Amino acid sequence: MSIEVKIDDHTAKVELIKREGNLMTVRVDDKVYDIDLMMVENGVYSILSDHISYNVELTEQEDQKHYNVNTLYNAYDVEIIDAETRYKQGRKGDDVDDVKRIFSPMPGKVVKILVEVGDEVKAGDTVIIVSAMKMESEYKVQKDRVVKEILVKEGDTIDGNQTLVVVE
Amino acid sequence: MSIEVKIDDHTAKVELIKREGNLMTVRVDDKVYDIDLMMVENGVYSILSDHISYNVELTEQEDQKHYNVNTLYNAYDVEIIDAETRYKQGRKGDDVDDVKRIFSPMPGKVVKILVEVGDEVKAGDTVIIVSAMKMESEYKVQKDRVVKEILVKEGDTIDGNQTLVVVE
Amino acid sequence: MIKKVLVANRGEIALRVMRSCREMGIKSVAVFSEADRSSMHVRYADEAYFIGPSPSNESYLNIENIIDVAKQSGADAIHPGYGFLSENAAFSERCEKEGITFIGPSPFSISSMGDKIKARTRMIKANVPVVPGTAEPITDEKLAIEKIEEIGLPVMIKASAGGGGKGMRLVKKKEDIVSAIRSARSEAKTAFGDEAVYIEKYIESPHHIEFQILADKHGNAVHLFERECSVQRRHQKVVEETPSPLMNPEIREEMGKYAVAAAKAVNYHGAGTIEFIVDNNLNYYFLEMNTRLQVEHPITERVVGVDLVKEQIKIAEGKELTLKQDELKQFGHAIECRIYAEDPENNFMPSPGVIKHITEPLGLGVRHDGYVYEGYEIPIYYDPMISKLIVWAKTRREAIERMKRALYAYKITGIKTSIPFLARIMEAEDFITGNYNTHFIEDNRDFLMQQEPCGERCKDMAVIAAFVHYTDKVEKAKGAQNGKTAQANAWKNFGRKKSIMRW
Amino acid sequence: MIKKVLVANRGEIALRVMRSCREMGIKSVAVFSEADRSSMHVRYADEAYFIGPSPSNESYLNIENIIDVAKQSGADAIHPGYGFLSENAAFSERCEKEGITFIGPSPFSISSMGDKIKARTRMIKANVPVVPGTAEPITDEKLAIEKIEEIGLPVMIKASAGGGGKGMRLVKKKEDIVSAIRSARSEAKTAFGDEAVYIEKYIESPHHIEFQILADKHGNAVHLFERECSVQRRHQKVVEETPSPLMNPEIREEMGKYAVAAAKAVNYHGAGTIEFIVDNNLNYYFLEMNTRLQVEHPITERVVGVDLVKEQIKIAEGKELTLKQDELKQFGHAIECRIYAEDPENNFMPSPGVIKHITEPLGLGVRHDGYVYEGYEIPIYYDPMISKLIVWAKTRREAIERMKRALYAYKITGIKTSIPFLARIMEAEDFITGNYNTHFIEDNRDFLMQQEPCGERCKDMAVIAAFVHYTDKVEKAKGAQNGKTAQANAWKNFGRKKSIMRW
Repeated sequence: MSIEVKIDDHTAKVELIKREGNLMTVRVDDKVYDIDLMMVENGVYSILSDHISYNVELTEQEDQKHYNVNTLYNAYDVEIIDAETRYKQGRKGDDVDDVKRIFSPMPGKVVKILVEVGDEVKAGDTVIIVSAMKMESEYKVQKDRVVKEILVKEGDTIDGNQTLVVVE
Repeated sequence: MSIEVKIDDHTAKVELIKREGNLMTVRVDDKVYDIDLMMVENGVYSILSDHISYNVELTEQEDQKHYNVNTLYNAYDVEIIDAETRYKQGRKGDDVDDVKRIFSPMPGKVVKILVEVGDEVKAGDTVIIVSAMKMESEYKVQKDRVVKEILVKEGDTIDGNQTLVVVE
Repeated sequence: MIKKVLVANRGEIALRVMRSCREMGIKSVAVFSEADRSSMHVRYADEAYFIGPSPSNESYLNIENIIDVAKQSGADAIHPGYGFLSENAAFSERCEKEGITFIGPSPFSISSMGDKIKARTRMIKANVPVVPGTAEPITDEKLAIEKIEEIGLPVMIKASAGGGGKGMRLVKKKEDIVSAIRSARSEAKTAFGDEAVYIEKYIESPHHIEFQILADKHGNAVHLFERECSVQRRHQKVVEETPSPLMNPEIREEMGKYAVAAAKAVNYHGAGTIEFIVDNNLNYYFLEMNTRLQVEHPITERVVGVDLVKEQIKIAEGKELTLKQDELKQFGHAIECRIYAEDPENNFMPSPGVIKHITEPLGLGVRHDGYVYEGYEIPIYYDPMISKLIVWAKTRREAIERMKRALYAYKITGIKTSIPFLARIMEAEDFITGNYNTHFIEDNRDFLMQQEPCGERCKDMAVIAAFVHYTDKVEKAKGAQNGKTAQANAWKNFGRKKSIMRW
Repeated sequence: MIKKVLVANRGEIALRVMRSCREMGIKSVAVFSEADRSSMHVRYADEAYFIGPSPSNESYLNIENIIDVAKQSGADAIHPGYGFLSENAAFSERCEKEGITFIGPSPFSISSMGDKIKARTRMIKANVPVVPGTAEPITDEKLAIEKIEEIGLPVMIKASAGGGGKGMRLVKKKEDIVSAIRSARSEAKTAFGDEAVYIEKYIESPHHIEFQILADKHGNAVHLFERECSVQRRHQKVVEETPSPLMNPEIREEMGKYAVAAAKAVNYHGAGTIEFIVDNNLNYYFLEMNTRLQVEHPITERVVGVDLVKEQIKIAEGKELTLKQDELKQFGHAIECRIYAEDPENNFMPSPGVIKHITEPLGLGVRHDGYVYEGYEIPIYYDPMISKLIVWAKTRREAIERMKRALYAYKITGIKTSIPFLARIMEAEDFITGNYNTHFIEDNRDFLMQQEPCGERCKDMAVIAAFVHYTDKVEKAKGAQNGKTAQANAWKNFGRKKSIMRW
């Protein structure tokens, strides 16, 4: 059984050929690795490949298919592409476009909301200002839009990636 | 609702009088404490009582009723006495007596078994020798006994508190 | 004798102060805001008191609440740490009035050094070299032009009331003088309601070098040598080291003497720092004085062998300094890296959140001053500094190697940190040769932002780890449904197995 | 130049060696037994190789397997750490034969110092003071009695082939001499098949003081001063410090010279330790030489400012020592505590198991050399040492206070540790005054075994924590059944809450 795993912009076909406890043979695209892989701490893997010692730390996203993966000095976004994901990708056109959803990538506090529901905003207009750790960030619309819904109010504490404002 | 909690040899009656999030009023025997209690790490509690800062670390036993509780320099064995425990205590006389069960309090390896099933052993005779971390410990019977069952063999790796030999 | 110290701060500096208190047998009292109930300083202290909502102006900056706690807890002294109320003359004065020992300088010293123009005037009087420029605010344009011709171009025009780069103009050519003065004045007026500006010589390749001083209440003062703080990003120090690779013994002695003179000029007592701006030719000028402990104080502690917080406490108790200038020596080399919760790849955006996993660097020559732990959520309200990593070695070269080794072993997941960026600094040619000034980060931007290549196999290992993690999870879920044990149980079971086949 | 080092060890010492390798740009190769796949040294190394089953004689003591890995990995040198193969002359010789640099002394040096009687003879030749006694094994009873009368009572009769206290007799009275010799000889015969015994003066209040030496392959050797190791339990060192509170500068210089002479007497190269037994009047006698790194080497590193592993590697590379005796100085005071997985309340039984939670001490003057992490299971096959905690301060008194502070902050749950016992040592009057010898632990048993009183309220807090933990769990289980949210959700949610009521 092979699964597609997306790392940055590349999608790799990954297949488990053999496994005996922590010893396994895995194919990634056309390369075959004999590895000794062990989860030594929660989300932390020690991998020996040709005796080279790798430490890989995973942080799982809520959907259990997206991971932040840290190697020594690099951080990757990794996504598991299973049937469900492929199905969703197939009908992506119907989904809410990311550009229509204003969010902050990090948790913080809403400092100011500059629009009201129904407002017409121009490309580049700031919609909302969020502060986190002494720094304020302005979030703008990329195209001319109409404000559809405002899901937070000034002073609210928000999570990273939480939708703040929906525009159309 | 009050619960009995046994710490070392003393059994205390503990009752939650009031609770609002991490702020609570708890009665222990006849003392009433207003405390601010929070689990800050898994099994680690920070407690403020009259503004004094306590750090208490719990390790849960498998039955979820026995805990090892560490305060600053002290370690306590704490047991929750609920209905089930009381019931068991009531009929303790019928249970297998501890003295009839030979076990090692710590994990290790069986070095030597000095008896066979059916052997009659005298009080003070060594039944089994277990090693852990460069140190060997001999386990003896306290009274004259007959070996009923031997549950391990030499070379076996054993867990702490695992029954090794049953005598009668 | 001080018996109980209220630490009016949070995070790593609160812990650092409490550690020294504990060693001295002094009880420590923590104060905490709503966001900080689970913070380590609350857990480490002997006592802890709630002082208000999360925003610092309602808690850590709330003088009334802090004084209340000091009285309620019976604390006989307050240590302000750095930031928050540490350079607030009113707070120092209030403590004095309430009969609580403020572990820091007098209100007079704080306010004398707080106003830049006043401080400059005092330094000139005390014969401490200052950046050539005007000592008084200038309102007359003609006078300003005369003054600039006297100082020589390039110059910097700065707002008297200023700060944060507002009302500041760099003038390189003669023909730009008038327009620069006018625009600086108008910007100053808008920003601060005060159009007064002053003029300073502009230093082309500036080094930021500061001297640590200690002064007691009996007129004794010593300096503990310099710290090189030129690795800065947006005027924020990123890496500090001592000794400065730029320094030589003669200049060090001169600057040290001026640093002591500067402190004495404001009747200073406590620990303080005299910041100098130094050019490539080792011309040095007084810049300002920080009337508190600095974030980078540990590198001095390591190289000189002094616990600065203990010295602060002993000075506050009225004891005489036991340190003698001629007995103080620098031994070896120390470097500090500030570890921030920020994303270097994303314009250094702060990255608060929950610490999922942390591995701290250990071993020879490594000091780690931190406060976070696994499961701790870094609040969004405060400074994103997670910890200070300090290394010492006999030579500068070895110290750099040791810092690289420590950064290699330092792992934090759940949030982004500046660790990879700091590791790059340790590999930058200009840093390694010690040939850098405050433009270092800007000048080396491309190199510093470049990623360490992970290599194809390393990247595949990331893919495989995610793959195995995911499939084990799916298997386990299936196994649970079917009542079968999942193959995924390799986790922690290996130790129990009798034998494991190996290639 | 060494490019890749195989570290033939595990645990904290393997990591400690690898850290120095990393700083020197040398690749490190780990070897691991079955029980150690998840050990930190495997994770920290650049490469890792499996070498056999868990028992050390099948893995870490298996010379063939280790040499195989060295060849396979292309390692050009092997560092043995301490314990295991570190004092095995055959291993040193084998490395030599295979063209692999052994980072340690020559087979000749190891075997010369390995045999106690041979070593003693050599020391007498080199004019190093040894405990008065017989240089040759004694088989003649009459000669023995003569010798004892010459040396003066009390004396110790020891088996020549001996060790572990077998064939050892203390003689205090003249009338016991004959019977003691006879029983020692008969016991020696039974235990070792060799009835030869020798006689040594018995030191009444013995101090164990050792000197660190470094010697290169060009005949240069220096000592790095002493370590006081008299805090012992069953001949195992528990706490070490430097400088020794017993020492004075004259004796230090004398002993240092003898330590260097001892090393030169066996053509020593590498790092080594000369152990002396010292009485209350500062009479000192050569005891033995450890031809390897010691567990307690970090206190010397801290006070002298030298990385001993790096020195070992440079010596092995054939470099000349750059350290000069007259440039070496002791600065400040360092103490090491060995943290063991053992239960002090239960006769120091080893306590292997899974580390549930760990908080490491941080801050000024603290060095921590460990290898365990949360979730790690300490195997049952090896030494139960978890880590070494080393503190430094300007004075001995401050170092003790700092060690107390560090032990206070060091928390490990899941297993029992020696931390509370070590904290008691730091509070023992005899230790604080520096007035102790190897009988210290025995003499202070009652004090050391006494528990720090937790107090009634503190005990009630333990009860309450267990109570809340249990009831929250029950509530949560009920909540899950009823589809209600349990009140237990205080965990981690506080940060999200808008306001929390407070008394």
